[in-house]
Amino acid sequence: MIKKVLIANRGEIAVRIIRSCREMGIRSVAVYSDADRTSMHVRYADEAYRLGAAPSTESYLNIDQLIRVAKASGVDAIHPGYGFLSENTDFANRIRKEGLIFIGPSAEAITAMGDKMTARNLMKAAGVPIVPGTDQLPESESEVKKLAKAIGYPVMLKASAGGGGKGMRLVKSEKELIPSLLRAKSEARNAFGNETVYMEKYLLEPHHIEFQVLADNHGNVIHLFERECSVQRRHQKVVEETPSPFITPELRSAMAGQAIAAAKSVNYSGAGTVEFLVDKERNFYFLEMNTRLQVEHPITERVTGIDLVKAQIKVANNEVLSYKQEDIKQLGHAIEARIYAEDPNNNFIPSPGLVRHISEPRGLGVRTDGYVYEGYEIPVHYDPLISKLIIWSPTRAEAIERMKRALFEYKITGVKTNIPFVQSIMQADAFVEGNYNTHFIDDNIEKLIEPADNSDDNENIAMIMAYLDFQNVQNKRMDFANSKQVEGANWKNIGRMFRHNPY
Amino acid sequence: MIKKVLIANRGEIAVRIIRSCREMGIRSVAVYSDADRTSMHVRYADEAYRLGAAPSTESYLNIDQLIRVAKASGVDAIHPGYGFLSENTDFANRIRKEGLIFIGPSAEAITAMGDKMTARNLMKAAGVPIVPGTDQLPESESEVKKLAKAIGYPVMLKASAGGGGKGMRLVKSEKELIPSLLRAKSEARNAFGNETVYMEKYLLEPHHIEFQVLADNHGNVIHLFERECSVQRRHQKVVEETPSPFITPELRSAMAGQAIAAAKSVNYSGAGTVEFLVDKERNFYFLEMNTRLQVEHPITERVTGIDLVKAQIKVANNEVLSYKQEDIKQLGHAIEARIYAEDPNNNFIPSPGLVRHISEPRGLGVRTDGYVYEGYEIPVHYDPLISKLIIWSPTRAEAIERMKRALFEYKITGVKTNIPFVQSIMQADAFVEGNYNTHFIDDNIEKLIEPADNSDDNENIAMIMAYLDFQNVQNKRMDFANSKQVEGANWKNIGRMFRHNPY
Amino acid sequence: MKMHVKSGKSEKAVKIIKKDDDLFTVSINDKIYELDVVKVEEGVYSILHNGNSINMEMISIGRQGSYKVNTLYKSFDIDVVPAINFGKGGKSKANSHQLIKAPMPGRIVKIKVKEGDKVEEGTPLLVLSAMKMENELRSEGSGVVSKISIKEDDLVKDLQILMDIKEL
Amino acid sequence: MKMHVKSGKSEKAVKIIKKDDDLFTVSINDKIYELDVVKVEEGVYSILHNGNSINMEMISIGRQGSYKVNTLYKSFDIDVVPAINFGKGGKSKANSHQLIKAPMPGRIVKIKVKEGDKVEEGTPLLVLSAMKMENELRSEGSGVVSKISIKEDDLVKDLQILMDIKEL
Repeated sequence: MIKKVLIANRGEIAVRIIRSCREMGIRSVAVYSDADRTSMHVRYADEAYRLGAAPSTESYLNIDQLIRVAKASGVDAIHPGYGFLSENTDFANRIRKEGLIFIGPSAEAITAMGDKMTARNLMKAAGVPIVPGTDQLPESESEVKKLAKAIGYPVMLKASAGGGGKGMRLVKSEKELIPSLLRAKSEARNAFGNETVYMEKYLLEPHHIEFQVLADNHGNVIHLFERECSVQRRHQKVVEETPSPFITPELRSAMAGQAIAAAKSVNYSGAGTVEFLVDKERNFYFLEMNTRLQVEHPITERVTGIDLVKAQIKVANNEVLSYKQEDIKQLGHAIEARIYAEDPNNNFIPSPGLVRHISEPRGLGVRTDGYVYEGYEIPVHYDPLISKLIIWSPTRAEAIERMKRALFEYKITGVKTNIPFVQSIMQADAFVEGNYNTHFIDDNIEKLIEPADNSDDNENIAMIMAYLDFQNVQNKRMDFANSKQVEGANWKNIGRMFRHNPY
Repeated sequence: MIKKVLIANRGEIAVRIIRSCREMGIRSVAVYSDADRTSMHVRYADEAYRLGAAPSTESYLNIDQLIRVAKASGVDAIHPGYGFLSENTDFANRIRKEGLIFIGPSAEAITAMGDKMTARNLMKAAGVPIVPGTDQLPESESEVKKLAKAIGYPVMLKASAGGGGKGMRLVKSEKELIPSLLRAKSEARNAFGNETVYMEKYLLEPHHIEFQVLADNHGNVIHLFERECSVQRRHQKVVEETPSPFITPELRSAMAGQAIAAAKSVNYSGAGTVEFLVDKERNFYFLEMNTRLQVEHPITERVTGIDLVKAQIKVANNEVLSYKQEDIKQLGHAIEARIYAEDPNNNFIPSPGLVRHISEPRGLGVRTDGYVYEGYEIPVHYDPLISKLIIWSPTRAEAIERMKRALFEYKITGVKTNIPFVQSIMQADAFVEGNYNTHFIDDNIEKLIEPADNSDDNENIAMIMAYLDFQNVQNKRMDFANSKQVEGANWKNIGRMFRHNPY
Repeated sequence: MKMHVKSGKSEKAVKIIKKDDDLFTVSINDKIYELDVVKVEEGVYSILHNGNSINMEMISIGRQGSYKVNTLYKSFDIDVVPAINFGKGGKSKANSHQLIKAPMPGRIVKIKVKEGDKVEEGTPLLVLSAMKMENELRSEGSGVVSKISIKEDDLVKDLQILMDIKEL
Repeated sequence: MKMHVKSGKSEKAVKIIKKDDDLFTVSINDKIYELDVVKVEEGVYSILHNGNSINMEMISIGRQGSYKVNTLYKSFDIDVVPAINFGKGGKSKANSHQLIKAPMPGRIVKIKVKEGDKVEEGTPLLVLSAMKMENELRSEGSGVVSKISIKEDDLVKDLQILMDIKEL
């Protein structure tokens, strides 16, 4: 039985994992880099230990140091979260070698799913549909041309060891093929030390739809339905929802079956996600399997009622899944918006820095999973994801209205965020109609980043307010400025400006 | 169709109602007393207008002024919330006379349920079980004694126009009967101008269990299951949950049927609550019907998925209920804790004042409905309820664990709150076992207000921290104190204390 | 100046032995603590002690050196005092006064005595109302009402002095 | 002193006509506003205008009189300036400098020039990284690098001056 867990991560996911540990009576151990001593996961955990300097390589990616802390603090298990070492075979192996529990699948499953071509071949063998394409490309240029012609243009070149778009090339016609191939190989060699490249059909108007699976160590595998993740910008998801407004019940059931087959093919254990591409004719193809908790797991939790982190821990405890497939229901509709510290009006550049003021949305059907607080300085070193806003309602239409209401309530100042951008997405016709694919953001980018209409009045009032505040400071009427710090402030004075008339 | 609503209330319920209006695209009008200009409902509404001075009689109870604002701002409808004028027949009548929509039942239903004896007689006629008792007591003392004997001691004397415990007397034996009767009559006369008193059997170990009903103007009445409200202190509810851990499926079904019968007997329309007492043998008796939204309505929303405020507005729009009884499911378990600004360690005296710091719990299965914010001064004039923490989980056991986790996260400083008291309730055996009745708090009060065990270390560290802070102030090392206000604070300095060594 | 710290009835000597950036080595009486202390929000500190993550919220009340310190489920009332007071403890009782203080913020509903009135133990002095709850304050001893600092309908703060009763 | 207020390209004259407690009557150019203004949180104001409830968050940036004002979905960059500047508008261009500022807070990954180097339009100057995203900053004109204010691995703030390029 796991009694104490080290969370080898930071940010919202570390806080989220500690929450479930706390509910299970499991003691939590946080780790932190020098940039994170004041971070919420350190404050929220039962114990916290320093890893090293701010760069991830010296802290959250430092396996030796993580193991040292795990041993010293006497944990039974390590939860890797997502990102960082969550899909690192060496880490999983090392943890097990040290006699600790890795909360995740076997190292073999991680390895198999980590290499794209290996995974494709495994899926082919398991009868899971894959995007039509090739194995490792032959040396002969004419052979390559022949293969491309057979698949039909446009085609995608992909590095087998790839990730993050590196070593990927879209090829629209035969004359681009060989130059693109050479560049793809060179990129792959430089990025991954492995120039193996293969070719896939390029799908038209594809949807990114993934299935959550959950498997125990006793051969039971179930799925927890899908997540529609087609609202993406540069392969980064922005909004996810479940159920998908695009797929039919028949398609859902077929895809779910294949997701389970994919998981079984690698003897999967724990929580995992099988990603598919679905084309406009609703043909679906295996894309990859993420062998860890997914950022967008909360929408699945909301429609099924299942706490996925607790489920992971129970599997790691070697327990048998406590639900059968027929117990899992997909109730109502959930949408997640990822809140990033970035500036949508300035090419989405990151916006780390000091959070001055924050008001979180609340009330019926609203969940936030965040980690920043007033006075917190979001470090430059890590991911710009600062919060996730998860909305539920019985219907999709009401969920969108609720999301808009929650975004209206969500105020963060000090750093720029994509909150207005998400608000635009919720108002875009294609999204409201549920008629969108992975090109949605690119196709609508101008409308989405255009600031909302505002009356002249608002600008005038903003100008007046700046003037009043300026006058107030000039006249040193600071009597209201520190109302929070003053003990026993006068009843009437709280919140009153210009109590002494400066004019 | 309602397009604009005035919310004749304040505090968390006003904010909660505005949220649903916003999701429906309905414009919201807040009203405020002089004590509430900075209150959240004013900030959150689309429009806000002053009513009058701080005392409720001059503001939230001022019907003329409310109607004036309603007319001037051009609303179609008024939502009364709970408390204040929500069960005031004159207000409901006046609104309708002015051609506006009152979001609530007919004035007749309010009146009928407002007088306890009238309601008893109505229920008797409708076949709804009532607590064994009498009609208006006769003048003859010997007749009264005979009636008491027939019911069996202990008995309760109750004022027909009663409320808030006034005009109520528990009588344990015949020798107390006549003196108690005289006092009850006198109290009733002074409090309500009506000395009508009746007698009821005093139930042993009673449970307070209520049913949510929802009725439209077209004869459809459904119930949304029960709420167990037996965790009370001086008739004030502290914790509510659904489903009740006490009642059986058969009892639930029988009580639900009677709740619907009660509502039908007054041609009820909108959302209402039928309260029952259930004795230890699981006999149940009609207690009263609340003809308005209930404080604890969110737990019903959570297990049924239905937004009750939206449902009220739709009924007021004359729509037919969009769900049938068989569509309503009670899924999982929800618990609400009321967070009061009060001091459990000092006889629960109210604790209004300045909120210095607040951290709300978040994450899976957690909802808060509150209205206070950092820097807000909770006024002395109104109710001490500042927030409601609503927890959901598939099981009751997990819901309790989640509630404990959420209470751990919930930090409010500046004013005292009952958060530690609720935490004690969640740890009390009787509550955890689901084996409690309305005497629970009284029976366990000493354990419940005893502060949790703390190590010596915590006290020592608190003392050290006070010393460090004091030294820091003495040495005028205030360089960290205003980190929030300083533009572009140094990366490394944020959150760092004693950057310049004062020793 | 050597300082002592009082929490309830316990009074202890605190000394900073070493300070290295955020890391404090502190003795409290004979016990030694190594604490990693950072201020994370206004009045909120994150403390690591032997790896244990502790959050403390500090509210400065009234005079300098008086604090309410909140930690998990528990709050401490703490005073930092000059060491010279060590051992003295109790309050000066030279002048026998009974200061009537507001037990909660609220509104004065009714004043039941006037200056110069003689009162006994239990004599009702005033009624204070907050949040729909009324509290009657009574005299704890006998004496003469020497000063009334409030009038009816006044809003008063927590612990505000309302009356002074000179004991006889 | 008479003051003007600039928001983007628009510059207007603001005058307080009347003030009655929280109620301000203010003219902005020829338009008159009656506003009920209270400060509710640090830097957050609640404003009632013809009954409409408006919330504005004000962040003072850099020099006094410069604000970022956030309201529903929109933010304004506002400067309060002496009226004497009215009409002048543009910046002084006496000295032809190109100041390279950080477009975001981040870490200097690489500096690609040194002081004294000649640069052209488009010459890469440095690489700034934040949150796993790298940004290459290039010169917008030709000149000589006259000053480099940062070194590699430095953390820099938003809008911090990184280099000065003297235009030729």
